[in-house]
Amino acid sequence: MTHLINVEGVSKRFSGVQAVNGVSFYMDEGEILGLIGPNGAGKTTLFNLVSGVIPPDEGRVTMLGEDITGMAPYNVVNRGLARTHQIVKPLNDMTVLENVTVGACFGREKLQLGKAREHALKVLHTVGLADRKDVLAVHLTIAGKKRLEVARALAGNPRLLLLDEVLAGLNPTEVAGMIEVIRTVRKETGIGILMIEHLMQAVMSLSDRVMVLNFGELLATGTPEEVANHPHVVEAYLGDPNMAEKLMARQ
Amino acid sequence: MSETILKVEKVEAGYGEVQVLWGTSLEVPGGHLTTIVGANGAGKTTTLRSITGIVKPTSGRIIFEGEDVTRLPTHAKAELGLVLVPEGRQLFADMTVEENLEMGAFGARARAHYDRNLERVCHYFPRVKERLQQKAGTLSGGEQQMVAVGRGLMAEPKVLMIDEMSLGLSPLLAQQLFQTLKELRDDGLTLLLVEQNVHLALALADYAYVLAEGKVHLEGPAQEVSHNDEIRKAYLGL
Amino acid sequence: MIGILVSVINGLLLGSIYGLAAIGLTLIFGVMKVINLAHGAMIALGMFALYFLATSGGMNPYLALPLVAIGGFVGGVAVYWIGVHRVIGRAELMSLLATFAVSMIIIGLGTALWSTSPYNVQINIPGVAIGNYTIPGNHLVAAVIAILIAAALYLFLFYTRLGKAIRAVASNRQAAELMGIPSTRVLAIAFGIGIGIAAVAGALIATLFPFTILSGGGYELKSFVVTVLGGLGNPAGALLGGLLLGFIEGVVSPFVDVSWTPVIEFSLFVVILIAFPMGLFRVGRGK
Amino acid sequence: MLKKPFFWIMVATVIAFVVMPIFGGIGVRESLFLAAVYMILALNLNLMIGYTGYVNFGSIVFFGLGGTLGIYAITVMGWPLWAALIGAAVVVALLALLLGLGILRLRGAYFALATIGVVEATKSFVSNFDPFGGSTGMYISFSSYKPLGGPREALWIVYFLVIAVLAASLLLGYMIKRSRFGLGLFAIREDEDAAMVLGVKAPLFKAIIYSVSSILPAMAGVLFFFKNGVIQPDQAFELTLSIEAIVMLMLGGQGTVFGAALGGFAYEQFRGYLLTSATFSNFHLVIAGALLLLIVLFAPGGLTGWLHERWSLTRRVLE
Amino acid sequence: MKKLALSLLISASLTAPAISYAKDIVIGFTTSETGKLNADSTPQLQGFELWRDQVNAAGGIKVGNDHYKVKFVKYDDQSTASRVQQLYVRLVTQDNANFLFSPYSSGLTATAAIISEQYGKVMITTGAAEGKTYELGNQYLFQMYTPANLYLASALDAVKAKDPGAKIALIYENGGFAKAVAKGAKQYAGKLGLNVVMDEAYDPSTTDFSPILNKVVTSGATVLIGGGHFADGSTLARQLHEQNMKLKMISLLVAPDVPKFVELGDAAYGVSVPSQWEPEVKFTPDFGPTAAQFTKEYKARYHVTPGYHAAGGYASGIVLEHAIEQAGSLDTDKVAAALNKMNATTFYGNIQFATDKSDHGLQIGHDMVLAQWQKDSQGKLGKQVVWPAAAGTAPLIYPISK
Repeated sequence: MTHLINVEGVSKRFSGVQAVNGVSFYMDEGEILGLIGPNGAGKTTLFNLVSGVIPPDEGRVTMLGEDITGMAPYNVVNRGLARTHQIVKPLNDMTVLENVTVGACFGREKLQLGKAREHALKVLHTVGLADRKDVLAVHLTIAGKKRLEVARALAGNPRLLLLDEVLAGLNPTEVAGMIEVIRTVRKETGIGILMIEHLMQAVMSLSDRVMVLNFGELLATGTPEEVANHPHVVEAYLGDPNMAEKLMARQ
Repeated sequence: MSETILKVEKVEAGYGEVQVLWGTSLEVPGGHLTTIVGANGAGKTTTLRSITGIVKPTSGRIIFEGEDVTRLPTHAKAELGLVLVPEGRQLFADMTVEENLEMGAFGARARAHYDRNLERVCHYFPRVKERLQQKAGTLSGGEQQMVAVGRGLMAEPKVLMIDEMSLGLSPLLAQQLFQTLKELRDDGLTLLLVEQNVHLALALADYAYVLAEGKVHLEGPAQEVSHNDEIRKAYLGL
Repeated sequence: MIGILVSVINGLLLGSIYGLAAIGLTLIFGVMKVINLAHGAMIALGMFALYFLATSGGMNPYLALPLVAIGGFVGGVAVYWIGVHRVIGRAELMSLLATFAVSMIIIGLGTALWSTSPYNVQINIPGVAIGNYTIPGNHLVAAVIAILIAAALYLFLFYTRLGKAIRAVASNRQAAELMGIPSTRVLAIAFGIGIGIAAVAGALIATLFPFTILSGGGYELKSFVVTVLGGLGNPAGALLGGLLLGFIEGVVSPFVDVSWTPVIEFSLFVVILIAFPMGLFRVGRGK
Repeated sequence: MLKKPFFWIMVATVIAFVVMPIFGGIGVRESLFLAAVYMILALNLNLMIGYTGYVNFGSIVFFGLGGTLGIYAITVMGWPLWAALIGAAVVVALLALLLGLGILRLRGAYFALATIGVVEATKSFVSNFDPFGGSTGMYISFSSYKPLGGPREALWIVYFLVIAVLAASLLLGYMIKRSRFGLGLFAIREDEDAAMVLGVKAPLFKAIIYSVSSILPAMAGVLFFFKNGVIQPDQAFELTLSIEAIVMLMLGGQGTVFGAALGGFAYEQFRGYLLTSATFSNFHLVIAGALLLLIVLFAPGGLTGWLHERWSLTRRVLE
Repeated sequence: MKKLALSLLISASLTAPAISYAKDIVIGFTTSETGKLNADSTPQLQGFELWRDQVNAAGGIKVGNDHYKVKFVKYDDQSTASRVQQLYVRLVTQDNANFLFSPYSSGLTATAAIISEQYGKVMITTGAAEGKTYELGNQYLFQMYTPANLYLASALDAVKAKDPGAKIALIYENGGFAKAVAKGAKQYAGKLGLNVVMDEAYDPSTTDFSPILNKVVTSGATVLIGGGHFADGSTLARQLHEQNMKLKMISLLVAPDVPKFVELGDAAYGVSVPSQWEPEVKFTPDFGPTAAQFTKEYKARYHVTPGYHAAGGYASGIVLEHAIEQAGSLDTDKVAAALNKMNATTFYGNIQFATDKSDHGLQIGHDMVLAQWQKDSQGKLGKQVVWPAAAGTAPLIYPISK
């Protein structure tokens, strides 16, 4: 069966550090896959490998059967894979609408400028930024910039959306808003969403499946429940509740 | 509780037009280990940056040993003994470990105790001692973190602030480093810790602040905080 | 055959001076990511400083070099505070234009004061004869001094507290500040040192060739080439880059018309920049 | 486009350039000729610096190479002026495209340095290349002006052609800014990595804009040196003029068509005034340098940026 | 600043004579007050100014019954061509110049020349030897210098006479003027049957000549001729000395004629220069001062011995003055006609302009001399005219003995 995306054994080393080590997974359309793991576990690197920002040392990435391994990011985008950045990258000196129009113009559908602008407006409504469309991106709050990241990625009508910590740093109201956005997107477009997230509540409630990365390796994959109760996951990521006691005991 | 050495009073700060801290206040007692916990983006790192002056507070005051140091440049605060081990280690990658330690002791006060402090660092971190002549950039993540803490110690700190020490370290290494921090505290050093590994941080700390949306949400003895279910829920999502 | 050998020796001698001139540029870039377009003007000022010390002041030109260096340092610190400090960390266009503006001001003043006619510093040192060829004595002395200064800088950067502080600021300004290093002052000092070296390089060049206020421009361009050969921001690489450039000039010139040398040099420059943006040498840097 | 006020501002500018010398006389024409050439350089450089964020220190190479090739076509191959204009523009654009694919892999200061290298390499190559007259350059016989009605009439024709190139530069800058392509360029300027992740084919876009930004300066080069009567490599590839073009852009404000045009015009007038003024002529370089320093340190947005800060309306009107 | 003070002083001293002028004659030109040609351009400007002040002090130029005061309008061309045309047009249209002088250097003059043609103004060109400009069909250009292709003729004549078997190295700046000179010299050497063993240009920005000098040694050349302008020429001479080159003759363009050349000391000794004019030449002028008078007055004012750039500047003035007086009018065509007819001797030598359509305005009357830096009995360096031998003030030292 051809998956929306199929990642087979990708690895990447950075000057001696094995950032990602032989990771394999797949996703199908309409699925939300959560990616969790401690800071420095290689989640963002994995995103970069999949989205073509950096080529993997080993392994293969196919999208709907087509090999996109090591393809330039813009070509990956053209095939329908869009992403956001953990550290937001707004096009600062351009308005919110222009930012999103870029996504619409150069995404999978390559809309002409006029159409792209219309589409961008629609997406801005979806993410709740429509009233700020003429504001320069640099002037948005952090929450606004996160929404902008999502909007830009969505504007290209992707088949697969990679969300890198879009909830981090948002206050509870904003988190709720963003979760709503993600739900809407899935319902309306039925695309696949791969999301890196620390906020467990959100991950657990949104994801169909969750995978856990630790030290560049896949630690576990499964339903949210399975993962949350997986002992290794608890130790590596959620933290070993007993470790503190162990620490105290040693002295 | 012993005498307060560092006081943060209603500090507001941020980056450009984005305000992160909305009137954060906290107190660091001398000779104790204080920790700040909270979600990503809650303003923990920004608090440390405001204290050290990397971020200039737009209002509020930083009081260190009774003096208002809010407007002092970062390096002057380091000279006074307000030393931060920054997130991501930030070593001088092209310089040797020894040179990194030497740079830690740049200030006149620190230089006076150079030999003693070097010995201390080597004592706490035998691994660092083995690597003195190696380029800092070539060390492993754990070793780099040791050098970063060691470099901070070289500065003869009165308050040593450490930002996200366990980031990207294996649980075992993290544990070892925390053990070292505990020893340092027991030797009388004042520590202020920002940590994602809440369990460890709270287990180790004497006093804890929980930060959310740029404000202190809750504070209290670490033990109490760590047993507060509300905190567990808000921070861990469990 | 001897001709080629002599040509190469000549090239290497001059190359050491290219290297010294480039060290000032690359040091400044390495520490504060500023490409100093006033570099040539500073070299030219060094030439004139030597001229006035040696000719009007009656000093031995070589003994005047320390004074030129000190003058260059002071001038460099002043230029830093006037023109460079505010553009540190901003888009590179800003620092390029700020330093270019400084260059315009210096060249303009220099032209008004000294016109653009050549000046000469007379030095009589017997040369070394190799067959029918002679290697001029002042070239030998200048090359030795250039290498000594480069070595002194190396020792300074690697074995003194201030030197290490400069490297620390270059490596990570914020961390340096956190360790109590007054980074702004260190930047000003590093800029001053860079300019001081440029001025001394200018002064050494003045002992070799007649010069005008515009003469620095050519050495600025050569410094760019050298810097790229040695790796932008890498002072140790700059000396090697300079020697390599001198070597290339020396090796190439017997075989093609010398007017083609710049074509070769600058084409090489562009190609190396594209192929090896970090330079050809990895000396003195980590990893 | 016809509804936009800025379009009509451009039309009015061009009309003014056409009409003013007809009434003002030849002196006015000469002053406007150089101003127009500077404006062309600044406007096209703006496509690289203002739109794409790549600091091209060597934009003069297009001007010089265009001039060299065009004058070669006219004097050696006997082409008429119009053919030389087109021929030079096409060849320069192709060369720029190839070169762009190479050097635009570099970013920031590295790119800026590479463009300086390109100017110097080209200059010394042309100086040694005998078919182009080597360092002696190429001289245009008065007979070459005959087809245009003699040297005197030729000057008017050349002037109007330069204005046409200026008009084209204004229009090009405006249309690119309003286009999908331009949007992609702006995205590259703001954050190239983000732009690529949004689907902008950055390497291609950059090479294309580098090439496009070479066409009109190449034509201006042909016209300038055709009028000049002689082309010599050290005049044609003057690095200083390249840097001055950046200064013009800074003066007017980068990123806007209006700023580039205004900067080119204002700079020419200002330098011309300093140069011919009895009081300042000795220190014109110093004064120009000091002014530049002040702009960089205190008004990096240039004149347009200054206007925008005060009246947000100008942001909408002045593109 | 010094310049400013000097000119104030001069203008103050010149206000004295109370001659009433009917009108001004305006002569416009640009000069390289800044940029790389400044050193070469300045003596030429001084020549112009000396002439102007003398003419005005003597009552101005007489046209019919009117006396006209000479007025200069000059601008800085920054040694670059970009503004030359604009400035010359301004001179013609806004400053109402009646006549034009050229800028310094062949390149800038070629650029300016086109304006003289387009606006129908007579332009006396000086400091611009390149010949091509005169083949383009100009009507109003008149060249004061012997054209570039003949620059080194006297030097080669001297070699031919002294040492026909000499091996000659032709080493020159890769620039318009020097290249034209070298091309002409090579042809002329061929005609004389001399042996040119090396022919190579160097980049104008060259400061280190050792690569090329090593090649000269390798080639076995005994005579070196070439050079370019002052900066490169003086550097070349200095390195020839420092590298202890054993050459029998060194002849360089321009540089050795500039008074500052003496600063090179021993490096200057024996170096010869093809010169448009030397203070020692003895022509009997049809009009204007003698060489001795000119030299004396120039020295009194500028405290240096004039070289040929200065003389060329001054001569441009008296030639124009003479033509205007002959024409009895300021009308361009009448003055041009007077210049076309001119065949006269001045302190600067014979002056005659080609009148053919193909090379109108080219200087055909003037001959160059060869001057050499020699030491007098006290060992003091000075320039002597050494060729043609008949006009010489001293014999050519050949080979140079150091």
